[in-house]
Order: sequence, then C-alpha cells, then structure tokens
Amino acid sequence: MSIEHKITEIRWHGRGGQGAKTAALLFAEIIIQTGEYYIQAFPEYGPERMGAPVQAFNRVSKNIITIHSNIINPDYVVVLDSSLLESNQVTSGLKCTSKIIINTALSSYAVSMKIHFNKDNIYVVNASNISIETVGKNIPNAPMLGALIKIVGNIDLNMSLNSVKNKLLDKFRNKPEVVNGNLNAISRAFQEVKNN
Amino acid sequence: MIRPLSSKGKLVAKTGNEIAAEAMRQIEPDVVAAYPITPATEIVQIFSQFVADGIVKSKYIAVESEHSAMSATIAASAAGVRAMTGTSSQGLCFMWEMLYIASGLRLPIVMVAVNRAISAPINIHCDHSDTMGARDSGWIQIYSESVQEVYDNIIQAVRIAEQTKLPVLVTMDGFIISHCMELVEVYNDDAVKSFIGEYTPERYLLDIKNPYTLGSLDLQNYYFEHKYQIAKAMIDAQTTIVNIANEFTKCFGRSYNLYEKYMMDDADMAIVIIGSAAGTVKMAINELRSQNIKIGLIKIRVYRPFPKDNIAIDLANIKSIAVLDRSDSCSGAFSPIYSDIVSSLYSEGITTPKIISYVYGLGGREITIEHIKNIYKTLNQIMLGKDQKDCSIVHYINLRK
Amino acid sequence: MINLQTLSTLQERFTGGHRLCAGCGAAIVARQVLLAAGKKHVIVISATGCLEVSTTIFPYSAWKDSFFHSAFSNAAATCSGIEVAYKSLKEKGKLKEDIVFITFGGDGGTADIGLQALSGAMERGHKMLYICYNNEAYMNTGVQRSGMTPLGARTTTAPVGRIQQGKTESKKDLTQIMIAHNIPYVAQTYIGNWHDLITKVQKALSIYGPSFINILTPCRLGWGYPPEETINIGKLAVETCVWPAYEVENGIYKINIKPNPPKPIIEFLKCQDRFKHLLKPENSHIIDKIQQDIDHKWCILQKQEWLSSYPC
Amino acid sequence: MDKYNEKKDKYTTATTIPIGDIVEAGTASTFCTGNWRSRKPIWNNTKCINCLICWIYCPDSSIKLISKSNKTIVSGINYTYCKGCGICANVCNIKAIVMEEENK
Repeated sequence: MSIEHKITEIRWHGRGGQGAKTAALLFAEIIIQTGEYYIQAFPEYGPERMGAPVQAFNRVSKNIITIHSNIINPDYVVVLDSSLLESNQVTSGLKCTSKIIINTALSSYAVSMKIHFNKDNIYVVNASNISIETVGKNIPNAPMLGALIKIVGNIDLNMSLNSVKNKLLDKFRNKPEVVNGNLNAISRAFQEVKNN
Repeated sequence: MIRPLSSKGKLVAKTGNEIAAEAMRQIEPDVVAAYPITPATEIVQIFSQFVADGIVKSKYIAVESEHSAMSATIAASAAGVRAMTGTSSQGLCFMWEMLYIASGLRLPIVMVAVNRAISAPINIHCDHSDTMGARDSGWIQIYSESVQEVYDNIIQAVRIAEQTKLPVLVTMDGFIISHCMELVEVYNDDAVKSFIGEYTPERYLLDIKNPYTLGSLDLQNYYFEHKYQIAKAMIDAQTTIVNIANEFTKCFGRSYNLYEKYMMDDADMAIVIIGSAAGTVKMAINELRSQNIKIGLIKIRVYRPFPKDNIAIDLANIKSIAVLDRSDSCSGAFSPIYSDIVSSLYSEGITTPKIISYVYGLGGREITIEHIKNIYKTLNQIMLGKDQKDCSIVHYINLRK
Repeated sequence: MINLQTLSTLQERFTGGHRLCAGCGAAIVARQVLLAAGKKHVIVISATGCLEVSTTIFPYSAWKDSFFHSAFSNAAATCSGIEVAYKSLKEKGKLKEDIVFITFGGDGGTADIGLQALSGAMERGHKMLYICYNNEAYMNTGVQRSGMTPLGARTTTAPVGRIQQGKTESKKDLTQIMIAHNIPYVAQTYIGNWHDLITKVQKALSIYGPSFINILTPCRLGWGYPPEETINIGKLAVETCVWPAYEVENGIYKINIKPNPPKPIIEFLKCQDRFKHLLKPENSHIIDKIQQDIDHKWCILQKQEWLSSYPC
Repeated sequence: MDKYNEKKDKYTTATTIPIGDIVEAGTASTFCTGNWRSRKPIWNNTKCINCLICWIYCPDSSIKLISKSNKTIVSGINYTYCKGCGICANVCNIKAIVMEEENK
C-alpha cells in the first residue's frame, strides 16, 4: 500500500448534498477494516447549505493520529463536482507528489490545462454518469470513493464493498435498493478511473 | 495489526457525537431530556433513534428548551433514576441557573457538553468559553482530547457522579471531535454495564414511604454550610476520580489520571493545555524532541476539581511554561487555566518557572503545529533569559490584532 | 358527592407551622388541593414563589408528601422529569404504587417566566395536574406587576402616579391559553368555594394526561384588604364575573356558576387597596373600561359554552 | 412552646447537616407561628354546629377536629399555628368563633 508510516492526508471537495462528508466517513470505515491503520475523517463545517462548496478530510497513518488541526497539504484531493475546478481551492496546498481525482468527462490532459497541474497526477472518472446509471441520480460520492480506493492502491475492493454495504444497510434500511446501486457505482469507478 | 487493548473491546470508527450516543446506549440511563443544538445535535438524534427502535429502555423527553432539559434531568435524578443530557454553547448558557441547582441538590447527573463559542457574534465552532464559564458551578469537569477519551470519560463519569454525589460534565471540542471520526475501542455492553453497576440512590422522591422535601429555602444559618459541603465534596472527588480511573484501567486497559504528562520527565519547558489541541501539541513536541529540545506537555483532563497540588509539584522545576487557554476571560487579567496554574504554583511557594499565557482558537480559529513551534521559540528565549520584543504575559495565537 | 364530613376524615397533608402570611389564600389552595387528592399518593412540585419559600424553610417543611422545588421558571419541566422517571420505574417493575403529580406555580411562575416550560409540558402530554395559584402579581418579591395583573391595579412596578393610574394594560387570559393546548381538562376556580375547587381538583386528578386549574387566590398583602376577607373577596370575583368559574373538559365548556344578575365590578374593586385610586371621579373611565371588558368576556364565554356543546 | 422553633441540635456543622438541603416531610409541624398573632379566635363550644366551614378555609390548619360517634366535630383552636387572620370568625355564619385582642 502506498500509505506509509507518515500521515497520509486526503481532501474531498464537493457541493452540499453530494455526499463528500459521507464519502470521507465511508473511506475511514474501509481503512480500519484493514486492521493496519489509524484514521480520521472530518468535515469542514460552516453554515453552508445545499449547493455550497464543501470540503471533507481524511487522515490515515500506521501510528496513532493525535493531531487535531486542518489539513493544509493533502496527498490526495478528490473532486466530486468538476464545476469546482474553477475555484483555486481545489489545488490549494498541493504538493508536487499529490494526486488529484476528478469527477469529469474530460481527460487528465484537459483537466491539467485548466488547473495547471501535472497531468500524470490527475485521475479522471465520469462519476456522475456512473451514479445516474447505477443509483438513478447524480450522487457522485460512491463512485468517487471507488476511484480513490483504486488510486491509493492496495485496498481490497471486496473488503471495501463489504464495509460500505454494512454501513449503507444501516443508513438505508427502508430503501435496500439504494445499497446495491451504490456498491455497483463503487465497483465501476474502481475499474474506470484512469489517467490519460 | 492494531488490536484492542482489552479482551472486552472491539475497534470501530466513530465521531465524537456518535461515541457519546453509543456510551449513552450502553449506560442506558432511565431518563434523557435534551434539546438539539449545533454541534451536539447528533447525540440526541442518535439516542432518540435508539429509543424509537426499542434498543434502550430509556425514556427520552424532547423538551422545549435547554433550561427545561436541565430542569427535567434534575427532576428525574431527584426522583431516583439515572438521568443524562447533552448540550453546547448557548444551550449551556441557558441552563446556567440550573447547573448550580444540580450541584446544590447533589444530584449525580452526567452531561455531555460539546464545546462551542458563545454569542455574540454567533459562531458555531469550537472554543471553551461555554464550559469555562460554568467552571465554578459545582460540576466536575472532564475534558476529552480524542473520540476515545470522550467514550472512556462518559463511562467513568457515571460512577464518579454517583459516588461523589456531584454532577459531571464530560466535554469534547465542537466539530474537531464531535464531528471527527476516529478509530475507537468500544467495550462490550455487559462489561460497561457491569463497570457502572446498578444505581441505588439513598433518598429519592418517588420513594413515597420516606417522603421528604428537596429544594428548600436555606437562609443565613444553613446556606454557607451547604455550600461548604459542595466545596469539600469537590476536593474529595479527586481521590474518587483516580480510584475509578484505576478500576477502569483494570477492566479496559486504558489508563487515566487527573492530568496527563507527556514527555515531562526531563523537560525544561512545558505547555499546559486542555482538549483536542493537546493532540496537536503532542505532534509538535515529537518533532521538537527529535531535535533534542526538552519540552513537555501537561494535558489537564479533570479541570474541576483542579488538581492543584500535584500539578504544582510537576511544574516546580520547569523553567518556562506556556498555558494555552481556548477562552478569554475578558477580565482585564488572565484566562482561566493560566490563573489556576499560577495560583497552584504560588500557593505551594513555587515561583521559579516563568509562566506566560496564550489565548487561542476562539470561534474555531485554527491552531497548527507551526503555532506550537513558535510558542517553543518564545519559551526557549524566556528560559535563556533573553529579552523578548513582546515582553507581555498574555499572547494571542493566530489573531490579527 | 363530596362533603366536609368525609373530607375531615382524611389525613391533613399540609401542616401548620408554615410561614405564609396570616390569611394567605395560597395556603388555603394548598390545603384544599391536597385534601382533594384523598388517599392518592402525591408528589408535589412547586415553582419558586410565596408558597414554596414560606413552606420549606430549612430544616422545616409543611409538606407531608415528597415535595420538590428547583427554580422559578421550570415547574412544569420539573414535573415532566419526575413523571417520566416514574413511568420508567413503573415499566421496569421497580415501583408498585400509583402516584399523582401536582405542580404549583404562582401567576408569574406559570404565565410569565414559566409559560414556556408549561406550554412544552402540556404539549408533551405528561400526566400532571398543574395548579396556578393566581394572585395577579409577583407577591413573593413584594407586589410587582405580572402579565396577570388586571387593568388599573396598583403594583410597585405599575404604580399610581401623576400620569399613570396603576397598570395600563389588561391581563392575558391564561385559562384560554391553556385551553388552546387542547389538553383533556382545564378549569378556572377560586378561593371562596371549597366545593367547586375540590370537585375540579378531583376531576383533574382522575384524568389521564395533563390538566390545568387556574385558581384566583386573593392576596391580602398585594391586594390590600384585612386578612379575614380572603374568602369574601374570592366570592366577589365570581359574583361580578371578573373571574368566572368554569371548566373545559375535552373541549366542552361548562360554566359552573352563573351569577344572575352579575354584581357591578365596583363591588369587587372598592374593597381592595390596589384599586382604591380608581374610585376617584377622574378615573371613572377606567372602571367603565374594566366593566365593558368583563361584560364582553362574560358574553363570549357563554357563547363558547353554547357553541362547544352544539353537535358538529 | 419552648419545644418549638429551637434549632435542631444535630444540625450544627457542615458534616452533620443533610446534604443537598433535604428536609424531612411535615417538619413544619414542629414550628410555632402562634406568636405572630395579635388577634385571637375564640371558639364557642355551645354555639358551634360543626359545619366545618372554618376548618376547610383555615390557612394554617388550626381548627382542631375530633371524631365522635362517627362524626367529625370541632374541638378547639390550635394556637401553636394560628396566626389570628380571622378567616374562621368571618366565615362562621352563626358567630361560634369571634376574634379578640391577643392580650386581652
């Protein structure tokens, strides 16, 4: 796994209602299934409402994580809504080694032109499309979670799906059909995320 | 492989609010009366779902205000049952008069407070102004650094409250802990239930065979004695808290004390802090220690009763100390923790350490490792006896003056 | 049918030796309400006020049942907590006895500072009888105006001065506010008719759910009359229709006493110092206004009684 | 009346006073308020018809009752509590209770 002894930091960008916070929480749940890592998952909170740009964060480390301040220089950035690329928040604090994963129909190259960042570290997946095809509406957090799992590397997909399934069964106990749709979305994005 | 410390535990990922609700599920108090307030709302939401699902036998009173939340909690406790509540910020302010009544009537209530700034201006983010304002209300106050500590502190609080007959406030930092998911070891239900035991009050209002009056008018000839009883109980509570912490360690593995010493054994400089930022300070100290800098941390866990005697001894040989308060007293003098530390040292006749005050993080203002490293620089200058450009005692971190 | 012979065989549950004023109406309320509870197990809750401070001066309590007080504005919320704790212990089999809960509050503790807690508790439907011993001002702190102080009455914060003649606003109708909560039983009664008061308390205690009784409780200190007049003044309030004795059971109004004809309000006003300034010729318009208000409200009440019993 | 109103001996210090200001039920019955009185109700045994109206309206539980052949009858005034308000005399239609100056 590419997560080593230092703390790996992840920043999620989305709009209120797209599930960035939920994705960060689900990612943390997946990571603890490995039994190898300590985690944190926390949202950036403000009086934002549906549609407003929001962020959520993860920390992952083999050592206990005691730090309780914000993430400034993330190792991974996950963007749930390509319209957010217009703001410079998405690239804020990026290191040259940081990887950025974007929900877009564009190519990595096209995105790199927009945000002036190394194409090789830009990964793209059409998560909105996947979400509409699997869940029936554009809630891109599940497919972006699948894409992140792939890019971070060495995280078992089946284990991840199981973890998410357990969590969602609890949350959507009155709507079990939502669970399968989301699991399919994760699997598809895991396969489809690319760097081109 | 990360493993639970206890054979009775398993590792889960939970936020501070979720773990507070989880602890409450395991404690299963007879009555919970609460009113929602950001950022503590989730606690009562999750708990009322437990009630709605029949997972707990607790009764949930969806009161119409925090004043009534504390009133109903007090009443339920006086009636003879285990009663809990939770709140934050303005909610705690609205409870104010009832806080003193809870301790004055010696009711073993446990309350979870999620720290949040106080209006005006309105702000929903973390600082400690709310619970610091209640620091002399006769409540035991236990601050938590992490989600794990929130959980462990709430479980211990039930025992502490019932043994000391004092209400206990367990706090966590708003959003920073309340909404932060961390890896946390939860213990199995039976182990928690057996640790807290059954509640058997000596006197209770519903015991109609032994009727009595509670909440009487106490005039000049008795009020002072009753207040002294509370002050005395607060001092005696220190031993109780430590004993219960030791028992907790035996049951579940994690050790707790009135305060935590981090890298203090050979320290020349020290930072004193409370709450979640202690974790950030630990990271900074790790980095500084790797450069052979002898700096340590005292993280106060039990702020009331204030562990004045031991803390004074532990700080006696430190050359320079920075006390970090996440609240400002607006008194024209010093912030709460700073005042307590200085008084503790002075009352023990210890005047060697130079002590400076830092106010940080009001309204959720960020504090980072870099800020802590800057504090070290100042502490080092003071230790070396070098003149400071800013020689004032009170400093503000990350403030645009 | 209740009678004094039967009542007199019951245990007195409110003892002498309390320190309320000589001739205090609130003491009469407390005694009669607890007598009405008969042999039921009772827990008494009280808001801060005259009744509470004067009956529980440490280490003496006039209450033979368990009694709890914590603050001024929260009596109903306090009763909520005890009632829910009771239900919890009952369900868990830890408590066998049936207990009723009676909460006392003055008009301030009920209708002003305590209104929010009262409204919340009534809406949540706790099984409690809430008694407002309504003496129409903050008597415990020395007769300041409350939202229940009537138009024209002199208090220390609605004084009589060169340009003001006592309270310039009418009182709010607490009983109607409680009726609007759609609780099973709301009643208005008074000191001066033990039968009406005790009957209503017994009815309220037999109902499952919240009940509320608003008791006009003359205060010799704040109203300004000789202590022996407490009962007579209570009676006059009903005879002049300034305080109709009525009840609303599951939405159906019943006026218990219908004076025919009602006495003019001057009969009620002239025997109390708090209204003495109104007797001056230049203030006659205030008395006229008071009389008009009474006539209007009495008329409406009779219509409400008729309307609520009319089949839908 | 010396037994009344004296401070309870055991309640002397913070260690002996009950915590949380607990008061035992009904203890006001050991407190004398009779010395508040400036006027005194005098009950006339022969006039009294035992209607009990004075008893039900007394604010200080000061009308003494006894049971006699399954009937409750008035037996006098409890001057330990009676504050001399005069309500009993006022509500008594047949004037079986009258008020007198306390030190007459």
